[in-house]
Parts: sequence; C-alpha cells; structure tokens
Amino acid sequence: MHLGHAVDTFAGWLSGSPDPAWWALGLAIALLWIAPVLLVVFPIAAVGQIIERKVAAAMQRRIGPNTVGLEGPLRFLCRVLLFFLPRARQDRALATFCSLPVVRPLLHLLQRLGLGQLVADGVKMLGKEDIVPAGADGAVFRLAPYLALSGAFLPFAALPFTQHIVMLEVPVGALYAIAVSGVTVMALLMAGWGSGNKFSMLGGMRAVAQLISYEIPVGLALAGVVLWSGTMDLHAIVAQQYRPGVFTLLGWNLLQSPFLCLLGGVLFFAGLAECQRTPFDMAEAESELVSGFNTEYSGLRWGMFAMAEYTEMLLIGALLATLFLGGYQSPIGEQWIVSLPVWAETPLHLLLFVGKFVVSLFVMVWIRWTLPRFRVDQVMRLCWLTLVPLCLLALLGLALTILLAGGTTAGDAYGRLPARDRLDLSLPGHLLAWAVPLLLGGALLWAARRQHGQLHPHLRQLTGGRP
Amino acid sequence: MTVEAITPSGERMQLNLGPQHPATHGVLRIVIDTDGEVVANCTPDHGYLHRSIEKIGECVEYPLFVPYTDRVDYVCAMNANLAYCLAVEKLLATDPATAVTVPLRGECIRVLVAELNRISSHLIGVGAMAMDLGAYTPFMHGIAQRELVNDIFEKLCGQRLTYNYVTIGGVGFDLHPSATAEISAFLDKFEVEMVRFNQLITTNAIFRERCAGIAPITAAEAVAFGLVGPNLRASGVDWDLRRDEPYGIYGQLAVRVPTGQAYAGRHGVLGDCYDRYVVRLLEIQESVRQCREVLKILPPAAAKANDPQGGWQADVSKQIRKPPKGEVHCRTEAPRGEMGYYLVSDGSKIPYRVRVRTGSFSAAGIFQHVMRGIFLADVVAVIGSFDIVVPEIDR
Amino acid sequence: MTALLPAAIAARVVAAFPTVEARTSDNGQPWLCVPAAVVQAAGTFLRDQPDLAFDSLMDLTGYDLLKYPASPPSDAIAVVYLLHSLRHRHKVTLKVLAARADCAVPTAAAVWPAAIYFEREVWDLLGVQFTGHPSLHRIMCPDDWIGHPLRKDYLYPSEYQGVPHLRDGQHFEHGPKRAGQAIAPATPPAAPAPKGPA
Amino acid sequence: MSLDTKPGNDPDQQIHLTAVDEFLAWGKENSLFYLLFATACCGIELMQTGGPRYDVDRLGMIPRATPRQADLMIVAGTITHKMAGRVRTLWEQMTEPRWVVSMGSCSNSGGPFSKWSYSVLNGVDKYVPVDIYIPGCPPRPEALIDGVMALRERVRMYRTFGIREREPIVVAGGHCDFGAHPGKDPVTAAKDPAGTPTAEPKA
Repeated sequence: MHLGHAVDTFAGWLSGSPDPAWWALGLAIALLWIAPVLLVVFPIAAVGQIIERKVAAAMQRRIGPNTVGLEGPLRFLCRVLLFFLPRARQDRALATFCSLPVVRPLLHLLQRLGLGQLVADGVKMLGKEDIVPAGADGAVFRLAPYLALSGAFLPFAALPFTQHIVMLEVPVGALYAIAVSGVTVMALLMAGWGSGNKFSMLGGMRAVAQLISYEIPVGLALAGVVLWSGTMDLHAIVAQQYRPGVFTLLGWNLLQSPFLCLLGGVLFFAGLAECQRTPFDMAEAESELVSGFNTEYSGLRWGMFAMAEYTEMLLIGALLATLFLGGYQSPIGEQWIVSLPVWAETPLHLLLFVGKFVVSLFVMVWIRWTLPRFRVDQVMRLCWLTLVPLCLLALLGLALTILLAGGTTAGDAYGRLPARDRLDLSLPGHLLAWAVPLLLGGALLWAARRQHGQLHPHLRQLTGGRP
Repeated sequence: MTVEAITPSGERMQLNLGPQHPATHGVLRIVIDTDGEVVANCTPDHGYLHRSIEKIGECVEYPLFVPYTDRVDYVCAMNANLAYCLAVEKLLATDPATAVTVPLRGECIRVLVAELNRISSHLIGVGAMAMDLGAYTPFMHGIAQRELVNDIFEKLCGQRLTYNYVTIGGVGFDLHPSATAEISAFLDKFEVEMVRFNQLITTNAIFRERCAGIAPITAAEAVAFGLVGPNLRASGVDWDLRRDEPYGIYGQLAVRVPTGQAYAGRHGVLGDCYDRYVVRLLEIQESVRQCREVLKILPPAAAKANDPQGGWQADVSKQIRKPPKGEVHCRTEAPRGEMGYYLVSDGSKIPYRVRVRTGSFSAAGIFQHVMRGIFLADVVAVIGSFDIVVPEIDR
Repeated sequence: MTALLPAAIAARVVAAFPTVEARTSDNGQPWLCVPAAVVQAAGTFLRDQPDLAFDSLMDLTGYDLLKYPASPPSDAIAVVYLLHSLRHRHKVTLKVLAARADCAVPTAAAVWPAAIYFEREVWDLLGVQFTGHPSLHRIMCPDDWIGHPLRKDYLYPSEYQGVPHLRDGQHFEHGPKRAGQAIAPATPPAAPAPKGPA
Repeated sequence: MSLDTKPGNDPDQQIHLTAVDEFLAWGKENSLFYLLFATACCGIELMQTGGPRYDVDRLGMIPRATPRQADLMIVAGTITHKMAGRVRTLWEQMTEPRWVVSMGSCSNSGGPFSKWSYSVLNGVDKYVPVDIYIPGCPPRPEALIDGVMALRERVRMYRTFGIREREPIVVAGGHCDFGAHPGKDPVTAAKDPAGTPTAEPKA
C-alpha cells in the first residue's frame, strides 16, 4: 500500500463518491502526496543551513548564531491574530504569552539553537531587491534556480521513507533517482552562462565538468548494489537488508561484502562532489571565483540555490541510507518494530530514515570545515584515475563472489532470485570472501602510503611526532 | 609545454582579480590573461592603498613619524616601529655628540615585543594562506591565538593593532609587573595550540597536494629579484639579518634560521609554496624560543626610565632636535623580510627624506615572473604563500 | 668570503671606471658618484667581479636635492643604489645625480631584476625617466595623476576627478608649509562637482 | 519592546510601521550580511570581529564576497583616490536595502592621512552615502559592534513599502554635520556616470 492508495481513499472520502472529483483529487495530492518532501525534506534542508553555521562555529571555537529570538514572527502573528486590540495591548499580550512557564524556556532554547536566525535569514531574503544584471541572459538567469531546486527534490519521489510512505512506486527507482538528479548540471551551467559574468562563467564550466564526471562513480556504486540485490526497486533493496535476530545491522548491504563497503565510501565521496561540497567546491570557490556561478544572484534566487545545495546533500544521504544502510530499518531490534501496529511503526521508521540522512548531513558539514579544496585537475584525476577504477574493481569482485558462491545457475533468468538468497556461504566461505579483498586492499594502501605519505623529518617536529 | 601551447593567445580573456577580492589580502589588483584555467600572463596593479607615507615623512618631526610606521605594516606594527627607531638611532650615532645608548631593559623589551608580534604576524600569514585554499577553520584558530597576543600588547601600551610603542631611545612604557608571567604562560599554551594547528592543516594531504611544486623559485632568482625574509629563506638562501647583521641584543641570542628543504615530499621542489609556508611555521617556533631566552636575560626594572641597566627609555629630546646632517641606511628583519630605512637629514628636526624598503614590495615584483603557466586556482595559493600585506607594497 | 672595506671597493671601481668619483656624505657615509652613462657598466662590473659579487640590490631610491643645504646648491635628483653582497657580506652605495630638466638614467633592470619595481616607483614619485625599462608606468599614483609627489616643489592637488581633495573647502591653514605643500589654486569647477569615477 | 532611545535617535523620530513592514524589518535587522571589503588596518580588526572572541556571526552577520548578496558595506580602512571609484561601483552593485558603515577615522575623514597625504580621500562619504560613522584608528571590535547596533536602530525603522530617508548618525553621540558632501543624497547623486551595463562586478 503506498501513498497513491491513501490519496485515492482520501479524495474519495472528500468528494463522497468512489470516483473522486478533480478538486478533491488535487487537494488530496497537495496535502498527502507531496507531504514527505514538503514536511520532511524541505524543513530539514532549511535547518541544514543553521546546522552548518552552528557546527562550523563549534569547530572554530565560536558560538554561532544565538542572539536572534523568535519575537519578530511572534509579534507579527500577534498583530495579525489580535487585530482587534490596540498595539500596546497586543504587545502586552505577547509579553505575557512569552513569559509562560513552558513557552519561555522553549523560546530560549530555539533562540540558542539558531532557529530564530533561520527565520530572519529567510525573511530578509524576501525583502531583498531581486535584480537581473544588464549583460545577463534574462530567461536563462531566471530559470536556473528553479531547475536546480527541481533537480534536487525530484529524486526524493522514488525513495521509500517508510514501507508505506513512498511517492512514486516504480520498479526502477534507483535508475530514476540517478537520471533525474542530472537536471542540476544543466541548472548550474545556465546559472553560470546566464549571469553574464566571467567569474560565474568559469564557475559554471567547472561545475559541469565536475558533476558530469562524478555521476559515473555514483552510477557504478548504484550498479554494484543492483548487481548484489538483483533488482532496481528500492523497496525490494531495503526489504532484502532485513535480517532477523537482534542485530539487523548485519543484514545491511554495507556489511555484506568489502566490495559493497568500498562502493558505499565511493558513493559518499562522489555524492560530496555532486553537491559541490568542500573539498570539491571549486565551482563556487569563495577565494578564487568570488562566489562561482551564484555571484550575480541575490535575494530569493540565491536562497533557492542554497536550498538546492542542502537538499542535494540530504539526497545523497538518503541514497546512501537506502542502498547501503538498510533504508528505514533500525540497526538493532527491527523485529520488534515490525511487530508494532502500522500507526506506531510508520513514525518510528520515518524517524530512523530521517536520522540517517541528518547524520550524513552532519558528516558532510564536518568535512567541509576541516578540509581545504581540490584544484580542478586534481578533482578530475581523482575521479577518473581512482574512483572509477575502484568501482570497476569492486564490481568485478562482487561478480566473482556471486559466481564462486554458485549464485547463478545456467538458464536461470537473471534477477528473478536475488543473488543474496542463493548465497549460502559457509563460515570459511565468508572468511575467504572478506579476507582476500581486505588483504589486497591493505597491501595497496600500504604501498601508496609508503610512496605518498613520506613526511619530511622537520614536519614531524611541527606536528609533535604524529603526522 | 610552453605557455603559448597551453593557452593560444587567440582564446584568452582578461580576468580582474581584485581590487576587492577575498584572496588578494587587501586592495591588490591582478589582471590575468587566461583561457579559464591556465594563467598565460598576469600584471599586478598597485597603488590602491598608496597613503603617501614617504611624503608624510618629510612633513613630520622624527618622533611623530612613529605612528605612521605602524601603518606601513599594521600586521607587525612593533617590528615596523623598531625598524624606524633603529634607523634614527643609527643616524644620531654617526655624530658622537648626539649618540644615544638604549638602556639594556629597553633593548630586551624591544626584542620581546618584536618576536611576539612576529608570531601574531605569521599566524595571519599562515592562516590566510590556508583560508585561500578553502580551509576556514585553521584561520579562525590562528585569529584566536592572535587575540591572546593582542591582550598582552593592550595591557602593555593600550592599543591592539597599531601600537606606537617602540620609540627613539627605547620603548614607551615599562612592562607591567605581571607581564613576564603572562607572556611565559601564553608561550606554553601557544605551543600546544600550534601542534594542533599543524596536525589540522600542515600535514593534510590535500593541502600538501595543492601547494607542492607550485611556483618554485631558485636561490639565484630569489636573490636577483630581491626577495627577502621567509620568501628568500624558503629558496634555500641561509640569510637572516638578526643573525648576520645583529642589531639590538640579537647578538646575545642564539638565532637559528630555518631554510627551505623541499618539505612537500614527493612532489615538493625547493622554494615552492609549501616551503614558504613551512619556513614561516618553523620561524614561529624559533620566535617562541627567542622570547623565552629574552625573558631569562631581562634585567629587573629600575626606578628611572633612563637608568642604563634597568631603564627602558633614554632621554633623546635634545639630540632629536639637532640631528647630524647626512644620510644613513639601516635594515632589520621584519616578519615579511628586510625592512630597510634610508634616512636623509638636513640637520633640521624634520627629516629631509624617509625611504622605506619592505619585503612585500619585492615579493610583488616577482609575481609576474612566477605566475606564468600555473592554474588559476594556484594564483591564490602563490599570493597566499608570499604573505603580502598591501600597505607594505603601496606605502 | 672576505668583506672588503668601503675604501677598497671604491678604489677598485674608480680603477675600472675613471669617471666615477668616491665621496663621503656629510656624516661620513662613503658613496660613489656615478655618471648616468656608466651606471649599467658599473653595475655589471660590481655584480660579476668574483671578489666584489654585489648580487643583491638592497634598495634603489631617490631624493630631490632642491632644498638640501649643500654648499653649491644643486637642483638635481639623486638616484641611490644600495648594493650588498651575500657572499662577501659587504655593502656599497652608488648615486647618480640626474639633472632636473630631463632626468634620464639608463635602467638597471638588466643587471638586477629587482630594480624593475624600484625604478617604476622612482619614476612615479620623482619623475626620473629610466631608459630601457621593460614597462615604465606609474606604480603608486593613478595613471592620470599630474606631477611627481616626492619632488620638493610639488603642489598638492585641489581635487581629483571632480571630487575635492580636502574636506568641505578646508585648506592647509596651519598645514604643511614645510617641504612645499602649498595647495595648488583650485581650478574653478566649471560644472557642479561631478560625482564618481570619470 | 519599546525602542530605547540611543544617541542620535531623538524621540520624535519614532515612526509607526505597519505589521508587515515591522516583520520584514525584524528580518533585515537580524541578518545583515556584510561585504568582505577590508582595505587597511581596520580590515584586520574586522577579521578579529568575525573571529572567535567577538564573533559577529552571533548577531547573524556573515561576510559575503559578492556585493549582490551583501546588505551592509563596512568600509574598513583607508580609501585613496585611486580606489574611490571602485568603492562607488561596489556600492552601486549592492542590492537595494543596503547600508554603509564607515569604520575607522580613515574612511570617516581621512584620519591620520587627512592633512599631509596627497593621495588619500578625506572621507568615503564623498562617494557613497554613509549611515554610521565609527571613530577609532582602528576602532576596537566592541566599537564596531556598537556601531552595528546603532545601524540596527535604523534598519528597524526601514519601510519596505514606504518612502525612506537617510540621515547619518555618529555613534559617539551628538549630531556633527560633515558639511555638504556630494554623497549625501543617493537619489540625485547616484546617476550612473559611466552608464555602462554593470556586466561584471569589478570585485
């Protein structure tokens, strides 16, 4: 049962007849169907900007936004709701409301967490002058932010938030997600070209080069999971990662095979490059290109680009969770959750899924504020000379593992029976499947470290002995 | 691969880096001919912060020019004051009648504040280079340490950035009683912080990759283009004015001079961006050691300011009104290299000509020679590695 | 690595270039008065001789002798070369007294590349034309600046591109009458002071 | 939440805003992105103000590199005649609700260089209309934050939909008139001299 049934029943209930009228259907779609994106992803992407500033401040021994409370919006609501009272009385009413025992600490907490700052930034962007530079290509300049936002939100349609909440139940969910997220490439190029400014043009060209080349590793990482689970339907992939017993964690794809573990890492870093986060953010490199492709954007259009960037980060986190970290399943005690009734199980699963991609958002922010950024040729070399070969190696390893474990018998149509069910590896088999790749990888890493990691003796003196 | 082959002149465009740009450390403008990624040629454009300090030198009496020397290099104002005051004392010393002897405690305080300011100046230089390459956190940690140095200087002379503290004949005020304890406490805490700073950025693989082998400068080129200070020592030239032409009490201190040795490992070349970066970090360690040494030989304070042993400021009011006629050239080791003053006096109490030669000026002179055929992203790394301060170039 | 005394250096240079004259300044600092024609040859000589090896140009600057109280008062512009040898650790000062009318000095950029920027500054602030300089144009003042500020007879501009230099008609009442800072007569503003960059 | 009067804010200037104006003004006041425009010594103090100890990020102020996304231009440092045209261009490229804070005596009135320097512009208000003057050379970070607090007074009275007046107020109290400086009235003075499309911010 997925949201589509819920929308039909709700529309039918609204219009009173099994065949719902057009307005009832529209209202149902507006309320129910886009709920996962509108009520879950959009606010978290907005809060993401404050998470970034607070985490950055914490890492830089600063405090971050904490003085902006919510008195502005509250005063506005008070003016609107209590319109019949004079202003002085309205202010006094607001003051009493704010000093209620529960409300006061809550407002104080929200202020300290920076929620007020989030609202203030949004409100300021509303009032900002929205200009299109004279030399710019108007239509392209105006359309770019909307394309960037759509490219970031569309893939969420196929991702299962919980067993019942998914917007688009398609058998090829994985392929759909990757295909649709290609729109942002075009949006960045349009922004770069549309701004009519040399710095934006450079930023746009760099963004296109980077995004296109990093879609290959993301695609290959996805192909690895599809090869392993035998299907592209995200629901089936998540369902397969369930393993009865206390630690459902062991069923996750990430821990099934070292090659899948490698593909998970590649997906995360290639995902970082997809949303131009440091160390891959030369497209909007602050210090070189002033602000890259969004140099000319101001006000709400720039806000849309920022929202698209954070939604893209959440998308990468969601893809990683769905494909490798067991989607909405909890690491421990999934048995108990599955046995709960639907109205209790769904919020728990939703919370787990959201928790996973908020953790990945935090890791991305953490990486952004520690690492410097790559140069353009280093990014390309990293993609084509390291990530893609690693992905191919992992795919080869996965195929060998499945073959050695007798996964596919002659004449057996591929994909009917997921490889994992046919994989009855005994203990020595599992050891072999893990030991050989780990040894191989360890040797590779040790050789690379010996060649690259040579620190000059004086540097040890600087870093107190530990590199 | 000649530059012409990489970017045929037909496809080039002119790009303006500055005068207001996050990476140009102030108002320096560089016009870059590039095809988008590789820089074919760059012509720096200076003068946006030309405040005519040398002309003011001809309008203002000797002691009144000291606040303007702060503004020649505001990141290390103490060293700038010291350079000018030493030059005037050397001018007065050419005529035995007007010679000035600075009390020993004054000399020790001068070296102490100069080395402390060198630490805070290198912190900005090193932090800004990391920020230009995208790492914001090290810059913030550097600024946090700088605040502690500012506190010490503020208690000493009331100002945080432009101190007007070193005067002709000594220093303006004596150390406050708790100064030595505070400074040694700061030095101990600071060394732990620097280890964490280096672990965060210096040995970071991406940072090393971005700086290794970029714009290497050979020793001969460095000397020919007049590079000085850390930029010169990074090319392997073992030359430091504090050791080779000692002034003040530097003769009594054991000055160790770190030089560049291709620190970046595999891709590293002698005299590249990474060497200049690491030489500054090693110099910070040297400065900490020298501060501790000075704290050990600091004589106790005497009642009178011009007491030869414990005093801090000799009385120069008579000599400074009738300086000897003639000229003098005196140079000191500022954090950005040799800061040399060429004073011409016509016997009146106002100098006839004050000429300041600074390290950043020659560093800017080598930009055009160095930035051929490198990437656009590396232009930012090269500017950061020279640690230029714009008023030093424009004066 | 033997540091020569200034007298020995002067003797070597005078021996090689008879037109060079060894002098000392009023407070006893020795310097060599080099005629403009010989500057490049003397420079290469000082740099290439193994026992002299003046490879480092410490500073190249200049000053206007107009108001300097010398016995035969001269209005020349002195261009000063401060040289230093890293190998032998000894110094020498060369001066070229360029006539005020058409002060032209051959460039030293070929001998020491550091001189490129120094000479551009001396041209900008003192108006000494360095013949043969790769790109001699102003380095400090804007390109359309009038006059050379460090000359002793330089008058301060009353406005730049229509914007008055001083604040609201203020003038240098007790300002720097010293060193010739009298203010140039303000050009009558034909149009109302146009704003912003020309 | 009465508007406590600060120097330069005489009581009869209290104006009543509509609820929406008040709400938008609250948003602008609490999220002033300042343009990264550090020319000289005050620039270092500006960095220290953004640093860990004083941290203007607490007040919602983050530095932006491009004038398009900045609401507030803090002119930190000396403006010479050669640079003045660029300051004007940057100000024109900023998007509308924009304010200018002149930090340090160099940009207020030429500071230590006002009398003897031939190349320093005596006061940036000859080129751009200044809202807040902060004295000091360089002013302490606390003075800069106090100046920003005074600016927030003015931002709080910003009418998004009504007519707007601009009157410079000096943080140190007392309204001192700086004489008829051409930069005072933005509307008449702000004709675009070059008239060229601002295709490329000369940033």
